Amino acid sequence: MALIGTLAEAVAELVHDGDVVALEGFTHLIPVAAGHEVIRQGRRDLTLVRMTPDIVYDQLIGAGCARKLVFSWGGNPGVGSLHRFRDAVENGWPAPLELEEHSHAGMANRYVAGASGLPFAVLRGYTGTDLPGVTATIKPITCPFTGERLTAVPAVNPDVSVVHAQRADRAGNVQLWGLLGVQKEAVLAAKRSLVTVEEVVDELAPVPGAIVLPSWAVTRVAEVPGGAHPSYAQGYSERDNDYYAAWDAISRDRDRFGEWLAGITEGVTS
Amino acid sequence: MALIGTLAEAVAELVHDGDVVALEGFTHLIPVAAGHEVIRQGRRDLTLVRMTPDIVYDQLIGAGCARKLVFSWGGNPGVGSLHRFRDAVENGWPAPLELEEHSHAGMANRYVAGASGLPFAVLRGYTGTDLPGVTATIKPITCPFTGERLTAVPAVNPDVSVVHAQRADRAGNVQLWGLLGVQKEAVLAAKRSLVTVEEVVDELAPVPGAIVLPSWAVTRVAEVPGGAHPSYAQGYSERDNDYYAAWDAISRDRDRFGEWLAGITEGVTS
Amino acid sequence: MMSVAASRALVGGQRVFVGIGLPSTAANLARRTRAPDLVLIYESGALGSKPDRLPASIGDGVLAETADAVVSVPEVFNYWLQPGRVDVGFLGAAQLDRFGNINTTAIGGDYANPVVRLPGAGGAPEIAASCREVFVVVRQSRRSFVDRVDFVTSFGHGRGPGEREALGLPGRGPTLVVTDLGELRPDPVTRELVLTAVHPGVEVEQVRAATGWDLAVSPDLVVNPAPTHEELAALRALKEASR
Amino acid sequence: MMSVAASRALVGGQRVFVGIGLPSTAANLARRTRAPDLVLIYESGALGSKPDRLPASIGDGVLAETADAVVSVPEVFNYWLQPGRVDVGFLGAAQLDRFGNINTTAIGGDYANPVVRLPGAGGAPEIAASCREVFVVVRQSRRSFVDRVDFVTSFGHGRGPGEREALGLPGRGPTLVVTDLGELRPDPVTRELVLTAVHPGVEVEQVRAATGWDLAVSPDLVVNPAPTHEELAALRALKEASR
Repeated sequence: MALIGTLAEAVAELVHDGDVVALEGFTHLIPVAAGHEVIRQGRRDLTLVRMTPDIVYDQLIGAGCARKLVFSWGGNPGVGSLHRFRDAVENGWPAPLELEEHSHAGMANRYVAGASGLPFAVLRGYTGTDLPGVTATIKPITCPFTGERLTAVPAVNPDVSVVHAQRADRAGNVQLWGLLGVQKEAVLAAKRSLVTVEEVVDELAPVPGAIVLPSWAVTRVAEVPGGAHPSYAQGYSERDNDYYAAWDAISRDRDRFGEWLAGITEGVTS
Repeated sequence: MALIGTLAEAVAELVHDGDVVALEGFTHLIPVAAGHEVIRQGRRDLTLVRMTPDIVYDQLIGAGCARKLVFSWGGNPGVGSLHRFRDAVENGWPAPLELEEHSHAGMANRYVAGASGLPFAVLRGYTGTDLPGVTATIKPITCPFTGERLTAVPAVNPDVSVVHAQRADRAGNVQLWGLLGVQKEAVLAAKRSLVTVEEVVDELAPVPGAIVLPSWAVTRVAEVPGGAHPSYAQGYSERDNDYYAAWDAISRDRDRFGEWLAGITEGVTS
Repeated sequence: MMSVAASRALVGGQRVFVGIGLPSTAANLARRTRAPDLVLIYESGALGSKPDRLPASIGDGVLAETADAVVSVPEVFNYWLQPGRVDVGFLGAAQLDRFGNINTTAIGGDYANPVVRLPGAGGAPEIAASCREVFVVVRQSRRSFVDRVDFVTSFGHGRGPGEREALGLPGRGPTLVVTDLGELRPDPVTRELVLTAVHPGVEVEQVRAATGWDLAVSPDLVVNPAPTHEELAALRALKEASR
Repeated sequence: MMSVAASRALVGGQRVFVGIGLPSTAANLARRTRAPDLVLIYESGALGSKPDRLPASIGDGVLAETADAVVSVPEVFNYWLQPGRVDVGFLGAAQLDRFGNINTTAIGGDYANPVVRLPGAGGAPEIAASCREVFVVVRQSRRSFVDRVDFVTSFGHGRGPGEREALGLPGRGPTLVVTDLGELRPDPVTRELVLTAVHPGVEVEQVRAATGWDLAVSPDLVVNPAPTHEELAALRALKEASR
């Protein structure tokens, strides 16, 4: 059964130096507040996993939390580059960043395999591209019935997955709706999981399009209203497009980023 | 875009002698009326696919429509045996029935592979059982990353899949809810598909737990209220448990079955 | 008595993968009596169902209506059963052997020409493989309790110790068999099923006579307590609500 | 003009897998003008979205709220893209070569130490493989239009004819490249991109100067008609609703 507590407790208990950590949320419901708490607690040497590393991963990378990034698309959606990510890859600042690079289809299937208790997944993917040449976790596999050659990718099983959802009940059952991304798979693939929610309610009234993660499939729940900002939680908040645009200037400059980081670690800004 | 028309037209157009035909619905939403129409139109040499062949497959088998059965559990749920199925297997009456026998996990994954455009699926399954010895479509496969041995099953891609749903709109978008079974996978795995629905409505009001099959993923829709009887359509009808119990006596006896069959082909009973 | 005894094996908070019939009766009875936090999982895709009556089938509407979550059949097998998220798998059997292997496929003759064709595997092979442990509920007779099943539909302990481990099966396999006469458990060393309990009024010889192999009896054999008033009342209430 | 030209390539009823930015603008413009039955599919899991404004990202809430169905990200790739259910994949590019191969990974240096690190693959490699055909929308310059991309993120026509077939790729690959200057299509025989249209007021020499290889010009070169009042009004309305 999921324990309900504070974000700080949950991150302290679940996220350790050197862990493989996935924060998921496909543009919608990104667990940004939890990412900031990881920065605040000064975690190091993390292998960060995420299909679409965007602002919160730019922040984690710039803050020096990450040793490695496993991903399929790293950018500021609708704006441009992630400059802290680029600075790490292009200049090794603040630390070199090892990359394990996939496509969306490959990453999604890696989570599916992880959630399914399988060591690998099969897809039609990467054919003809240069990705298999730079990523060791892409291999060919042959269909035992037709002889056809396809692609295999290994399961991803994070030490801890973090997602944001609209609601949980007091027993720790989690409900989310709108664009679902790969959140269910990320939670089920992980050894431990944390779900931040907009609110904890007495009862989860059914919502069209909603899925429920049973309490016994989640390790910890923390109530963090607005915990997805600058992304959004359908039914609770709107995407803060201005923040995404403003991040570009902060991210471009190491000093300005340093000021932002000082604010975060002192708990002033978000 | 799905064509909306009568059940008789749809079956005549979509189901041909010799086809691989799947009627799916996991206890809930079984497309029984469509099965009766296949009997009425006298189709022969069908390879019938279904995870849980129950009364409607007993009827199709007894009527001599089937050459082969691909399945994972064949019984009268909560009652006992399917006697027409047993008569075909044990005595070759009215015709011998070839079996391709799987487990639920295997069949479900065969549909998933079919829906995904993959030639096979991987699972942890069948280990230690006698099933791989009697079923050619179960083979070992080795993980290219860990060397672990798992099980592969080939995709199932029916010529036509038939399912029952609660509603469609006038554009042919289909909405179903409650126990979802493997219906989405069965429709997406098939070359052609028929969805019988309780009603065609102007607009599909959202329902918690509902999924929608877009019109362009369905070949034909037919309005058949009560088309799942004696199974049920959540929100429309209750399961007719008495019918399941009564089927036992009809099914046990070739003559009584013959009377039932005459009623069906004359369009008198259902 | 069989469903009462089976219900007693379930403890609060366990996740139980429930087949229809006796397993469902026992699991629902347990949830109504000593294990209200039991999580019932049905292969039809209902996770955490809380039916107020006995479902007539694993696809009964009451399962979806009272569930914490309803998922597709592929998902229940792939995301919930296969990774080992379920504590107890609750299975029936047409034929069971001294090592807890289960046959629900065919009896007599050979596979292509059986004397009796049974329903087949359903979810059982993977339930028996992936749940942490398996409870089997089955009526005991010389015909159903055999030295060796005609067909291994679901793997128990094979022909003895080490076989599950060699096959890489994650779960512990059948750890308890509840019958209308008593309870059997695998010997920790040989993995052979041994009589560990009899229901009130049942003699050991009666059980041995209903067993198709030379049944060993545990030195710690117990006589099960009779169903309590509470158990009988809860069972009656469940059955009446199902009319 | 680029989004107007791209929108004209879409015809009614087609299923279009839409990336964000220019492809989304073009697809939404087409749906508002000559192809109202266009089915827009976003990799965020929205099938059949009918946004009334330009989504700010592929995960914009308006996509889910107006969709026929919302599915998970694994499902959109596995059940909807991979089996070839999508007619047109609409992609952008940072670098594009004479055979329509796309680079969105890294420019200059080598992979481990690039001069410019780009966002990466996203959904593009499988969109380029599985859609029946692919339209690329990209601003044209000597820097972006190169003889050979530094990194093949998404496979176009390789180094010429027969390569897609040899790799077993089901789709036809890039059949149209729309730029701010005109349109390029692969030569049916050599698969090399050839200039087939220029936008009004653009000279062929201007396009050749913005191309990093010796660009061939189709004998059937056309000058695209200027955007109509209807197109411009629809584009303005979309953009205004997005403020």
